Amino acid sequence: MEPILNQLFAGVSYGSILLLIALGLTFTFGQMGVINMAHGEFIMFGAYTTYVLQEVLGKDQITYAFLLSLPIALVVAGAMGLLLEMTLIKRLYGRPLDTLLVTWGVALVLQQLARDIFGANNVEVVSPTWLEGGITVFGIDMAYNRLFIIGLALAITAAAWVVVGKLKQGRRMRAVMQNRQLAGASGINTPSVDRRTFFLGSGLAGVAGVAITQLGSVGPNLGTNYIIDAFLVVIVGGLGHLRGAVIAALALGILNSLAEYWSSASLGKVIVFMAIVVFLQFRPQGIVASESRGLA
Amino acid sequence: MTTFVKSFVPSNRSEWSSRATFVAVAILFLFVFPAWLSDSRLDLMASYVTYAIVALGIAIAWGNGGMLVLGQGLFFGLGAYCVGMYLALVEVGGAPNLPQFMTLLGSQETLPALWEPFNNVWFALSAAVIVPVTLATILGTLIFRSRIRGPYFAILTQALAGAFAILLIGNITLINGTNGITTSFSEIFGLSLFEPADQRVLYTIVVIVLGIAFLLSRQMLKSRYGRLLLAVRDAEDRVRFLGYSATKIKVIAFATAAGLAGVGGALFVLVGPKIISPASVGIIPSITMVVWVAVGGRASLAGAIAGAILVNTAEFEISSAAPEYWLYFQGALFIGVVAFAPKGLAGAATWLKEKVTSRGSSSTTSTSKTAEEAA
Amino acid sequence: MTTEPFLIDELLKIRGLEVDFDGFKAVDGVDLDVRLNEVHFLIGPNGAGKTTVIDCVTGMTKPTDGSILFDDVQLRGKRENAIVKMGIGRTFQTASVFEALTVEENLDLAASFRFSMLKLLRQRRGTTEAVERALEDTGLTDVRHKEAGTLSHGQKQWLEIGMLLCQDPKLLLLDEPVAGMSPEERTRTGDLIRLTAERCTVLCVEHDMDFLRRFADRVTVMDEGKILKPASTVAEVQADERVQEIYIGKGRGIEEKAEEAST
Amino acid sequence: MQTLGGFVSTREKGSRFWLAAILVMCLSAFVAVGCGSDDESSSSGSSTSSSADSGDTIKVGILHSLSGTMAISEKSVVDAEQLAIKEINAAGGVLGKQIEPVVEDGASDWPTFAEKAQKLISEDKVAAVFGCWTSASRKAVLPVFERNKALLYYPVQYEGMEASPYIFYTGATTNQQIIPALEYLKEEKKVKKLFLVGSDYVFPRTANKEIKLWAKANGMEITGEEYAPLGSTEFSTIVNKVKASDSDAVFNTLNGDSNVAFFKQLDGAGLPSSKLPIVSVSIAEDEVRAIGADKVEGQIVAWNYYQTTPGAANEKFVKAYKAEYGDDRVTDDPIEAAYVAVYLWAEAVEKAGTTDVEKVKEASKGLEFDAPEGKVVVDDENQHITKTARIGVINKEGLIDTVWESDGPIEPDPFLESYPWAKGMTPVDG
Repeated sequence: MEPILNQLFAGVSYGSILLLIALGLTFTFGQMGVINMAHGEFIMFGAYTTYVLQEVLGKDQITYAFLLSLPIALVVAGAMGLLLEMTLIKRLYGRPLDTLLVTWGVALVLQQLARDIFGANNVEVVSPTWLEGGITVFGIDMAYNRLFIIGLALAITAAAWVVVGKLKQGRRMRAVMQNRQLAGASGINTPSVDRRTFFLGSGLAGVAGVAITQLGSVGPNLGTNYIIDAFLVVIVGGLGHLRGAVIAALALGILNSLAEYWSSASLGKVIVFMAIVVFLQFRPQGIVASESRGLA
Repeated sequence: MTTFVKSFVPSNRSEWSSRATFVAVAILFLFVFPAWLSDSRLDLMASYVTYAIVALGIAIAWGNGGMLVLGQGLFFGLGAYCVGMYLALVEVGGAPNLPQFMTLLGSQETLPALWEPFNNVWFALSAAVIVPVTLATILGTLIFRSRIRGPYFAILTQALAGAFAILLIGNITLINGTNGITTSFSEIFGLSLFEPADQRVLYTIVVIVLGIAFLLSRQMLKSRYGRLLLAVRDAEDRVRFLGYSATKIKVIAFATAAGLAGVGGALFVLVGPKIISPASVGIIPSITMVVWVAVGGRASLAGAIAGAILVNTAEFEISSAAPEYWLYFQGALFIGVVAFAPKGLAGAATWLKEKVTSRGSSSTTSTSKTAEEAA
Repeated sequence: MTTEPFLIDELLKIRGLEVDFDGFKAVDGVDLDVRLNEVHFLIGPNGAGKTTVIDCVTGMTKPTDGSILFDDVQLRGKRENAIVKMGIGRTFQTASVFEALTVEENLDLAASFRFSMLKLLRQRRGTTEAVERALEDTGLTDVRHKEAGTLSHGQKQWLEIGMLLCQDPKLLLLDEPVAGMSPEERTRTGDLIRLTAERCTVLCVEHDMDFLRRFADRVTVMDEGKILKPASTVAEVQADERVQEIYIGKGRGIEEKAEEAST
Repeated sequence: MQTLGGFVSTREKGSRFWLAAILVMCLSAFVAVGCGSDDESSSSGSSTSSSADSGDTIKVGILHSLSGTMAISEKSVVDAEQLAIKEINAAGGVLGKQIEPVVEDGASDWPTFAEKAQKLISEDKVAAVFGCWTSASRKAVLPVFERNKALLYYPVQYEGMEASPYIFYTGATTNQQIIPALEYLKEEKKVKKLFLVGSDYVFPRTANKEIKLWAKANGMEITGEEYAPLGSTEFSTIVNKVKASDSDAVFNTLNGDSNVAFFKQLDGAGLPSSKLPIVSVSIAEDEVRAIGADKVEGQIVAWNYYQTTPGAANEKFVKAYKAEYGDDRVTDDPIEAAYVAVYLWAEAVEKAGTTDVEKVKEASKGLEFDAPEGKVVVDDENQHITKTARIGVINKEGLIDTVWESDGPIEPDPFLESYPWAKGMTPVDG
């Protein structure tokens, strides 16, 4: 039983990473119909933000550097997203497939940029001491860094829910998502809403990047490892639905770790993919059905 | 006899120019390149030609059918592995013998059942086409029937290619994992893959296969089916409410693209680096294949061919001259073409042509435009 | 009204139709009869569920309950293309034609809808009689080689109707065919519908009362997913107080429109 | 077939043209190929090395991944090779000529490696190529070098079971690295139960196959064998399995990025190196720099060279490397092996008096060189070099201290022919 419980915890933990990444995608992909393949590179730059701060503040201020990097990464990645939106994506609304390809080109450039700035080698991000180690509850080993990420995912999901559900900004976002022309006609400044949404969605990727520094290495290829899984979360969850994204992220995370446990890491991924294809046979619109007309 | 001769005289100007272009390009590939390029460069060109066959399929599915196929590496890989397995068996002298890596990595004493039929060249060659087509038909039916399209379809195909690469890597004792299948010496139909003279014959075969694939694809796009495919791309519901099965139409294009990718893959292991490994089938190579077609002009068959060959040539040259800049270049190329010149090279060619023959009668230019773009 | 003494063939018979979008009843227990060879109008304010009824008939939306009989055959559960092959054609609110293809190619594809895949893969040579007739009927002969994307809004609507005429349908469902048209275009569209009605039955969803007066044989009024007034003559409908009320009393609020657009 | 039917049956005028065009093209093309092939084939065979030293300089190729996932590891190796070339040139070059490196990018893509190898040989006419890191890239270029009778110097430890006549292997084969590490675990650490973790590719698979055979013969129990996809950073499942297995030690053949994630996550699960020793064969000083020394302090690694290896040759090498590329850079085993490779080739060329491949091969037999790792000798038969096995422990500064050393250099035995337990490896000669 213990191994299974441990696997469940691993699944929840992996799911919460996916959720952190997918949240940003839920905004940009779900609400704006923009397939941003450079989302993974925003994650990467979020992670490098932590590294830079740690180098600037010095190794004895690790906790500061780490906590400070959460908001700063949000701004850094958000600004990059904003720039991308204003220069390229703006021109491509209504051409979702082209956005996908263009942002992939952007991703290539950003990867090489990271390589040129920070070197091809991975860089070292030191964890704050309070995130090292872990506790064992009912035989489940829970590492502090994983607990932290789960908590962060929860907090950010809650914040996103408040923003989208309760605030004026969120209502505007939903209005634009449902009917761009109508929202524009009824006095909403749609380009401005687009920019803000994109800023937020990309910024969340940066925050996810900060979290990921606690698990693995920080290098130019960091983002590519997660991006496809995160897109699958958004697809399975349903277009632009927070609830769907949460359920899908956890489900995929848990399925992934259980499949890995009973088969092997490689086969696990294949099993998960097959499960997704089968699932979409029954619910092509995702876990949470969307009434808005899908992307063509 | 005169009618027979007459049948070679084209009926209109656009037909004239497309035939003349075809003959000119055929001469370029079949006579100029072999005379001009060194053995190794010609062998390399042969591998670009196999890429061009893959690109044709992408132009059909994506450019004309609106299905962004981001997982063509899967079908390319299936075709390539089918023939690769045959070549690996030839190298060790036929069926009961095990390819080298099996004894090195695994503990099999006998050839796995999966490998057994690939001892036959005809089986291997036909499987290289039939397996991708069948898989694409099944997957396509499942995906299109549940109305998964647009970016959803694109990301699913991408994940598919990723999963396939992982599966190959994971099955190391069966299919040699990351290393993939390479041969140091092998032959097919008595043609050695490593003798320059035989390589030239293989090059010619590959070019001719491309020519046939091009003509068949062209025919397909010019038919009513081709129009229907454009119709599905632009207004799928309308097609469905005209009484057609949009699923069927899309599956045929998807399966055709898969088949062409399979053919390309099957030929790919015979020429150029003569290696097939997961590195050639995963997510990144699959997107790269779309880059070729985007650069060439997504809806244009001729553009797809030109794109595949030019992008690969450019990659080879630029990455030699300045490896650190190739990624920047590739990224910029992609951004520039997709965002600002979605018609790619083909669009540029049409524009140029219209500039030159600016006084064509307006009605014929508009009708022939889509047909030309398709060709 | 279901028991009329003199039986006129009811081509389309809808009973107890119900559509539920996640708890929202877009169509709630609708009965509707369309008689052979009539021009039947379905009217009602925005969000009344008119288009949803058409969507159900053509298989685009799956009803939660009820039956749809066409020529005494149950349509529920059939695929869209099978329904078309039974002889039901439809247009969309915004004209849906193949913009990258020429007018002629548009019509030709519509006319070839019974071809096998093998036949479709052959190259097209010349045009069929049905296509020529549709070109004539819709008055698009002059622009036959133009790409459909370059046509005016009205021409696109006519092309779409022309495409359906090529298919020789028994029942034609038109979804707001004159929305956004100039008065002259409306007249031409009306004439086209009249011409169409000589060959098949027409069910038309429309807002425009003036247009309805001129061309309708019978009218059914819907409101909030229910039948407000079953099939009646134009005069009866115009005299009905409730109908006047929903048309004058209810403002076309922006929220409702947004809701409709997003469903 | 459907399209074919449609194509052929159309009686449209045009199709006859296309059919005829194809037929004519086919025929004439084959005729042309048939005529052209005779003179082509004769000229292409053995002309590779003749022009390598005909000018004022001697060209050599450097073929590593400068982009893609493997660039992380391979860039430092390129630096080492460039350094060696610079030093040799400063000392007068070889045969009185300057060495001119031609650098090509393999882009972490195996077909690209093969293409670029072919280009270096047939177009740049290089005298030798220094290159490759992964086994897959080496396997991809191997036929190219054998076919063209050209030379490759391969600088990385690998899984063995290979001895191409046209490759010199300056990294360790398994009996110079893995077997000593296992013996160290058995003798010094008294390990009874060993867990195997590796990236899912050829080196870990082959290494683990050997380890399992060795364990069987030496009474050690293998408690688990897990592989992660290359580049994977999610290890919770494997960490759980390691934990559940109750092993004494882990033998780690993970590659690159994955190590960082694996160690961080092991640490998080309460398995620091003090509790569970991990022997790694793919982590050198360069990787430690990226992982963070505190994460791996006290971990055991097995190599043939460390930056701290004593000796004048090494002091000189480390000093030169840091002077060239910066004080924060470190040297490690593959870097040193790449550096040695260039010197071995240069010495052999001097000895042979020519860059002709066959003569260089002949001159290399038994060639000795005073390398930073100590004196190495090129094996007559398998073209590997002798190497001293060194087990090290990672220290606070991220450098590695040697804690155990083999008695002198070990003879390379890529096919493990001198080990009775290794019969199951059934070597196949290539």
